[in-house]
Formats: sequence, C-alpha cells, structure tokens
Amino acid sequence: MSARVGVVTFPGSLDDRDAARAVYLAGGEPVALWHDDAQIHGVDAVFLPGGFSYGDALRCGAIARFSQVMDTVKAAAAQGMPVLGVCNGFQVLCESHLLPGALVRNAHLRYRNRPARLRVETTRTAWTNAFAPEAEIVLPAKHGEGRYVADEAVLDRLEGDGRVVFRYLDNPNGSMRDIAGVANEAGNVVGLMPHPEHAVEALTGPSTDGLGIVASVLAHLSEGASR
Amino acid sequence: MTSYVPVDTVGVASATPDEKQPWAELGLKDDEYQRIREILGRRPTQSELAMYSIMWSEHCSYKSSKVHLRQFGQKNPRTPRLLAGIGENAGVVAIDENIAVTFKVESHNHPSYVEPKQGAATGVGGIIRDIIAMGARPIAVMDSLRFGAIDHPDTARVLPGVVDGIGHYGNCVGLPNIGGETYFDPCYQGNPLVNALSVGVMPRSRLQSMQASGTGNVVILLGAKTGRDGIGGVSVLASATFSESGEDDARPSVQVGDPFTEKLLIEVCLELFDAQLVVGVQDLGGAGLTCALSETAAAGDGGMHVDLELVPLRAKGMEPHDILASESQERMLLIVDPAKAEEVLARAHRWGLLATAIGTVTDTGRLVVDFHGQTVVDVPPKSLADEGPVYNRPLAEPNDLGLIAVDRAETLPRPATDEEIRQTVLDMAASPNLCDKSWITEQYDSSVFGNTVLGTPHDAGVVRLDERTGVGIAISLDGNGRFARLDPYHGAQLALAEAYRNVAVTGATPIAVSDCLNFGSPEDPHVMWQFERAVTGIADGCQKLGIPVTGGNVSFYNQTGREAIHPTPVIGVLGVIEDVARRIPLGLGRTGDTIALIGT
Amino acid sequence: MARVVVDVMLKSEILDPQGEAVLGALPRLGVTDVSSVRIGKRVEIEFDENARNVEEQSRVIADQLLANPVIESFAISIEGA
Amino acid sequence: MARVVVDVMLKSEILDPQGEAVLGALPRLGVTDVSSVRIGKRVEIEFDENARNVEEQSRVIADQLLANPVIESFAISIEGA
Ligand SMILES: Nc1ncnc2c1ncn2[C@@H]1O[C@H](COP(=O)(O)OP(=O)(O)O)[C@@H](O)[C@H]1O
Repeated sequence: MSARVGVVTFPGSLDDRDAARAVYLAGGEPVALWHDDAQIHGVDAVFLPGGFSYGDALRCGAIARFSQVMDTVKAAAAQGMPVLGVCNGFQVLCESHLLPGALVRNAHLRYRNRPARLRVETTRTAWTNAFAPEAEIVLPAKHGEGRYVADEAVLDRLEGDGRVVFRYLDNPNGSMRDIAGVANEAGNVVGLMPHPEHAVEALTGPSTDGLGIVASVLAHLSEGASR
Repeated sequence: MTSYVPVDTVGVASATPDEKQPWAELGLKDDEYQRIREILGRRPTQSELAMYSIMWSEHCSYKSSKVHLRQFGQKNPRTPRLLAGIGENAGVVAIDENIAVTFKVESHNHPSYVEPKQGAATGVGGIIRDIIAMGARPIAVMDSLRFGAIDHPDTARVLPGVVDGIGHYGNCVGLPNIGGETYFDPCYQGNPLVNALSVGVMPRSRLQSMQASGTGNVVILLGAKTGRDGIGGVSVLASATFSESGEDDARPSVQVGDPFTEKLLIEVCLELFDAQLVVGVQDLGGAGLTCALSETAAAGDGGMHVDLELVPLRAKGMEPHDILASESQERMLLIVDPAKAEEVLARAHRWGLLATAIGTVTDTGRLVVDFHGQTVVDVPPKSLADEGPVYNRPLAEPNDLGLIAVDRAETLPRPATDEEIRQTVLDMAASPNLCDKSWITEQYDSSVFGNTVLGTPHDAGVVRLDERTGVGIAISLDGNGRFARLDPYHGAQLALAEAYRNVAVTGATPIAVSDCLNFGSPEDPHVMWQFERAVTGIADGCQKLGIPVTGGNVSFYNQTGREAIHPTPVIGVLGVIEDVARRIPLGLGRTGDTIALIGT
Repeated sequence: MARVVVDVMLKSEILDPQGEAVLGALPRLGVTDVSSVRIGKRVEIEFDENARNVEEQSRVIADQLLANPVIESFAISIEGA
Repeated sequence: MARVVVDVMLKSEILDPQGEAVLGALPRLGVTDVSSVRIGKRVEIEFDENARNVEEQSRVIADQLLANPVIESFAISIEGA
C-alpha cells in the first residue's frame, strides 16, 4: 500500500493541487487536509504547500499558524511524522516554531520568479534521503519574502548539526549563508523556499528534481514500516 | 440606534417634481435626463439618477461603440464551438465534448494612472471575476501594457506600480501569468494602457447564466464588504448633512484590491456551481451593485426586490446611492433557490467569506430597492441595462493622415557599412520596445497550477487543460498602436494576424478572438473614424480567418487634454492544441536542422 | 541627534486587506471584542547630530517618499532635538 | 472605546533592506544628513466600548500574532479608556 501524504489547504493556499500531483506522480497517495479540521485522517506524512495563506497579512504564515490542523501537525511532528513546508509552508513552519529562524523580505525587495540551483547539503532527513550526497538540483524559486534569517548562534548550530538541508548556488534573495532549506533536530520536519512540486514533469518544470523530495519521504516511510 | 440621513424616496420624488438635480454633473445629457423622466413618469430619485448615470455612461452602455460592434455579430463565422458570445461576461468556446474555455481582455487604464499599483491590481481582479461568472475556474492571466517614454520621470512612478499591482494580485490569487507585451511611446505618457486578460476552464455542463429568474429566489451578495471605493462619480449627490460633517471620509476614493478575498471567491463560487446551488450569477465590476442588480434583473423574466440596508458596509454613513454606486472589489451576486440558501451561506462561511441575502426575485417586472423600508428605486430593469442611449457619432478621417504616410520606411537612412549594421543591431537590442522584459516578467508567477507548458519568453502561452488527454490551449495578446495610427483598418488586422501567428507557431489551431479597443474620445470625429476602421478591420479579418470575436472591451477617452493616444486595438487569440506534449517551443532546434522562411 | 517617527496609515476610507485578515484571525487567539484593525508603516529616521530643518526635511521625506498621497496619510513626531 | 497602537520593529541586528533603500534615495530629495532609516509596522486596534482587559489582550495579540520574536520587537500604547 502506498504511503498517504496529507496536503493541507489553508485559505489562500495555492499549490495544494500541485503538491497533491507531486505526491501522486512520485507514487504516494495524496490526502486533502483542511485547515479548520484538527483531524489528519491517518496520514503518514504532511505537506504544507505554498501560496498566500490569509493573503500573507502581517507576515507570511503568521495567521495560518493558529489553524486547528497545525496543533495536530505539531503534535505529530513531535512524534516523528515527516512534515514538509514549501514556500508559504516553510514560513508557516517557522512561525509555528517547528523550525528555527524566519523568512523576511528579499534583500532586493521584489517578488522574483527564477529557477534556482540548489545543493542538497544533507541526505539524512526524511525528505532528502533519496538524493546523492551534495546533489545539485534545480527548482523554481518564486517569492517576495524568502530571505532566511536567524541569530548567528542558531546558524552555527544548524551548520554544526547538519541541519542546513538546501543551499542556494546563486543566492536569489539575500538569505543568510545561502540557506534555502533547513530541518529540525530529528530531521523529520523540513522547510524550503523553492518549489519541488513545480519540478515534477519535464513538460511543465525546469527539471524533475522535485520528485526526489517526495520519493525520499516515501522511502523513509517504507523503511520505517519494514523495520 | 440606527441613524441615517433622510433619503430621497420615490414618494418624495413624485411630490417634488421640480427639484433641481445634478444630472449634468453626473455626465448625463439634457435629452438623456428627459428620457429618464419619461420612463419613470416622474423625476428620478437620487439613487435612480445615480444608477442611470452609471448604466448609461459610455463605459457601461457602449453608447458610442454599439453601432460599430454589431459588425462582429454580423460577420462572425458560425462555429459550433461558440457556446456563449458577445453580450455575456466573457465568450465561451468548446474545446472538446467535455471541456469549454472562456477568456476575455479588459482595460483598466485610467485607474492605473491615478494609482498604478491598485489600479492595475483591480484590473486583474475584475477580469478574473468575469471568468468566474461564466462558471469557469480561472487558470491564467496575461497583460498588455503601454507606457510613456521609458526615461520620463512619471514612467518611473507608473511602470513599477503597474507591474507590482499585476504581479501581486495574480501571484496572490494563484494564477500563472503566461505572457503579454510591454511598449513605450510618448503618446501614452499621461494615459498608460493596462489591459489584462484572463482565461478559465470548465466542464461544459457548468456554464452559468446571469439571469435572475424564478420568483421567490433569493439574491445573495457574496464577498467583501461595501465601502466608499470609487464612488467619486456620484459624490455630487452627497447630501448637505454629510458634507458638513467635514470628514475626509466623504472624499471619493480609490479601489484597493484584495486578492486573498478573490481567491476565496473563486473557490466558493466553483464549489457552489459544482453542487448546483446557483440559479444565476453576476460579478460586481466597475459599476458595482447598480450594474449587477440591473443586469441580472433585466436578463430574468420578472423583477427584483432588494433591501439595501442588509448590504454589509465597511464605512459609516453611506447613503443608498453610495451603496449602489460603490466599486468595492471582490464581490459577486448570486441568485439562489430559497431552499438552498442556507447551504450557500454555510459553504461561504466555511471558507471565511461573507455572504448575505439582500433581496428576492419577484414577478413585478420592476427593480425595487428599499432602504430601511423606504423605496428609493423603482424602475424597469431593462431601461437601465439594455435600453440606454445609442449614438451614431460623426466620423472624419484625421487631417494629418496623408502627412504621416509620407514619412515612409524607404526614406529613412540605412546602415551601409558593417560597423553601421552592427551599431544598428545593438541599438535595436537596447531599445525599450525590443529589449529583454524579464525585469517585469520575473515578478510574475508563471508555474502555479503546474500546467504552464509555455510561458514567457515564448510567442504564446500554452496551458494544459487535462492531464489525461493532454489537451491544452495557446493564447497570445498583441497590439501595435503605431501601425494603427498610420492605418487603423490594417493596423488592427496586423495585430490580429500577429496574435494568430503567435498561436499557430506553438502548434495550436486558433479558434477564437477577444479584443480590447483603446481609443481617444468618441466625441472627436477623428477618433471615431479610427475606431470604426479598426472594428471593421478586425471583423473582416476574423471573417477571412474563420474565427469569431467572442467578446472584449472598449476603452474610450484615453487622452491627455485634447491629445488622443494612438488608436490601440489589442487582440487576444485563443487556440486549441490536442496534445500539449507536441507544442513547438521558441528557438533554433538542433545543429543541422534546416532553417526555412515562409510567408511573404 | 534627532529621531523622527513618521507613521503612515491608509486613509480611513481605503480598504485595508491586511487589517481585515488580522481582525478575522483574532478569535483564534480568544480575542472577540476588537472592532477594527488597521495596519500601516512606522518609519524611524535618525538625523545627524547637527542636522538642520529636521521637521521640514522630515515632511519632504514623508510626503514625497514614504507616503502615497492618493491612498495614505502620515503623521510626523520628533522625539529628540 | 479603547484604541491601542502596537508598533512592531525589526530587531536592530536584522538587516532592513527597505529602510536601506529609503536611506539611499534621500540624497535625491536633497536630504543628506540622515544616518539611519528603519521601517516597521504600526498596528491600530480598536476595542469595543465595553471590552475588558484591554492591555492584557493587546499584549497577547502583539506577542503571539503581531510580532515574531525571532526578528521583531514591539511596543504597546493605549490611547483611550
Ligand atoms: N507585460 C508583460 N506581461 C507578461 N509577459 C510579457 C509582458 N511583456 C512582455 N512579456 C513577454 O515577454 C516575452 C518577450 O516579449 P516581447 O519583447 O514583446 O517579444 P515579442 O516581440 O516576441 O512578442 C514574450 O513571451 C511576452 O509574452
């Protein structure tokens, strides 16, 4: 049986269908989750998609953090359930304190849409184990508020613990230390700004590298199941 | 305590026939005002006057363009693909047995000059709601832009604002921007053009109607609260009591777009359509409730009764004519079976969207609007929506046409040496109209939805409609004001041909046209001549190409003082491609491929 | 050193989508008796020690750069001198 | 009715590119003696007439929603009572 990956829809989520497509194309079973429903319906992993939840009022992700489903996601994450946040989803994870740091206005002050080259810095997370070490991948990056910031001490700890998961090869937004994605201590919760779900078909994306991210979690889950 | 200023009711209007009314300030002509009095058999109330002035404006009534636009209907080739045509919110064409597509291009020129960001943003929002009103899910947007000289200081205000507005709205509502155009010419300095196109897809069975039919059906207002947005036009009706209060609130104000609410509108409307909970639907555009109420009532077979005090308001002290004229964005009007009204409200609530029953469909044949129990409007709805004035304005060929035609390409100096040719190529590559536009296009999301097969920098945008069959569409949006200035008939046809070719080179078959006609003042016979020529050119061209014009938009009064812009018809052509995997991208292919030049 | 604060707010009749979204979220925090939220900008400007015409200059900055007069209004307060 | 203003500013160690951009644009307005510009948010909250614990509630709103403690700090001022 294929693993069930929940995709949360917040008011203003845009990439929920696309995330579901990515899950499906990678061989998983997408399950729609609703922001106002505390139930996560027996999913094995959760994908928080991109978009403009609540219109990005105040700060991106600031309001979505208070949704019913996030309480459950937080609890499940603490138990080791894999959780991925992409773009707005990453912002929600930071606002929810599931990941350290924050995402602020791009240094050049504009929304910019450009394919980003990234290096996979660690394969020891639930969402990157299927990549070759130091693999270079291309995913669309498109955001106005994607500059990753944190205290120097936090950054040092992230580096030291191998929790910087993706690094930009051409930093598009001024992120500190070129960070594009980070993980929590256990490696089950990962956030990244560029969009794996928009790089799953050669026809529509700049690459199909995004499939590797979903493939990783499916591998991680089946490993867990067989253990 | 509910306090409101005393209003001008139908009773008051009948009792005070000689009351002076600011009809001229509202843009009505003497004979138009007299006709309103004849229709009503009394003087109009303030609210009625506001409604007639709005519905009979050039913008809503097409009073100067109507006689010419008829050509489209007359010359359009018959095609079984056309499911809804001119007169609907947007044209609808069949793609295959199951799927239909609707698309339309519309202008938001003047608001974008006053407040570039919000003007452009609300232009995108408005065209998206037209698409929703047909029953479709919007799936992409495009934008055609004209600015003044690139080095003029005001261009530095207008251009970044417009791009920010289009980008912010489109990105936030979640629609890929799949192409457009950007040109600079001093004639647009005081009057930039912002034309936005949206396209949507639907199962053919989901096509919606704007009819308010079925006596007893409930009229529901969905979406944002109503504020003082864009009521500038009717501010002359502000009662003395109110203006005396000296609040700056009384000032007419700019509409601000809220793409987040628009996104919710899309999701709620589609859910309601799919559940078959809606009898009729109309978007609230520039003319707000006035237009939506009168058009839905006129399209139906009966009448409508509305209790205006039920409309949720954002500002204090709004009078009935303010509420009727407000251009607050992100609102839709729904006609719903009373047995299903509860469910409609509940579904809107689930998405966090406001929905309020404000009236009912009646069999009186009248549109009646009450405000706190007092009747402020009682009119035949067709007199507002369908029976506005129609003008056959004088036409005259511009005097300078011969003069500018003398200045021919053949007489220009030509580069002769290698160095001169090199320099010419460099100059052209660096010229604002040919240079790379990625500063603009990078501010737009192009891949949300995961169906964009071709976007910028390709000649046309190509979007997949169905993942199983691979069927898709291609769209291009083109115009050339300089050609049209020289010869509006052929200039318009060149724009049509360019868009047609751009669609064809992707591998798609062109099937339909939407147009946005940007011109100066229709009261100027020279402009009117340009307009007539351009419309005839498009109608003839479409006839020859065998594709129908399915809808569009006319924008007059694009001028600074007495100086009109170049006549600028912007043409959108839509094509169908059976399998998007077989699209042909831009570029030179592989080493060894043969290069051929075809055509003349 | 003079510190000037310029508050830039949307004019009261202009829709503030951000404020509306935050207002809508307050019940989740258990706050139910708020009737309106408006969100604007607060700009803190530090002038050099011996800057002159601080008020006048601040007005120019606010008027021409910080606020969009079509939709926003501003207020200036000078904190030190 | 109580009106509460919450000012939210980026912490000083966080780069504020918007402020920098404004600072960089000042010379074009003829302003040359400004040393720093920081741009934050001003949030105006109106409580209902008979709202209680306005200060406490404002603190909750500011602390949990209006400011992100990782990057921002806030100040609350209550204008009416
Ligand atoms: N305002 C705009 N919005 C979206 N796309 C644009 C805009 N302006 C230009 N483009 C896109 O940029 C690309 C290059 O445009 P342009 O220089 O006009 O090329 P062409 O002359 O081939 O049409 C095209 O793909 C066009 O769709």
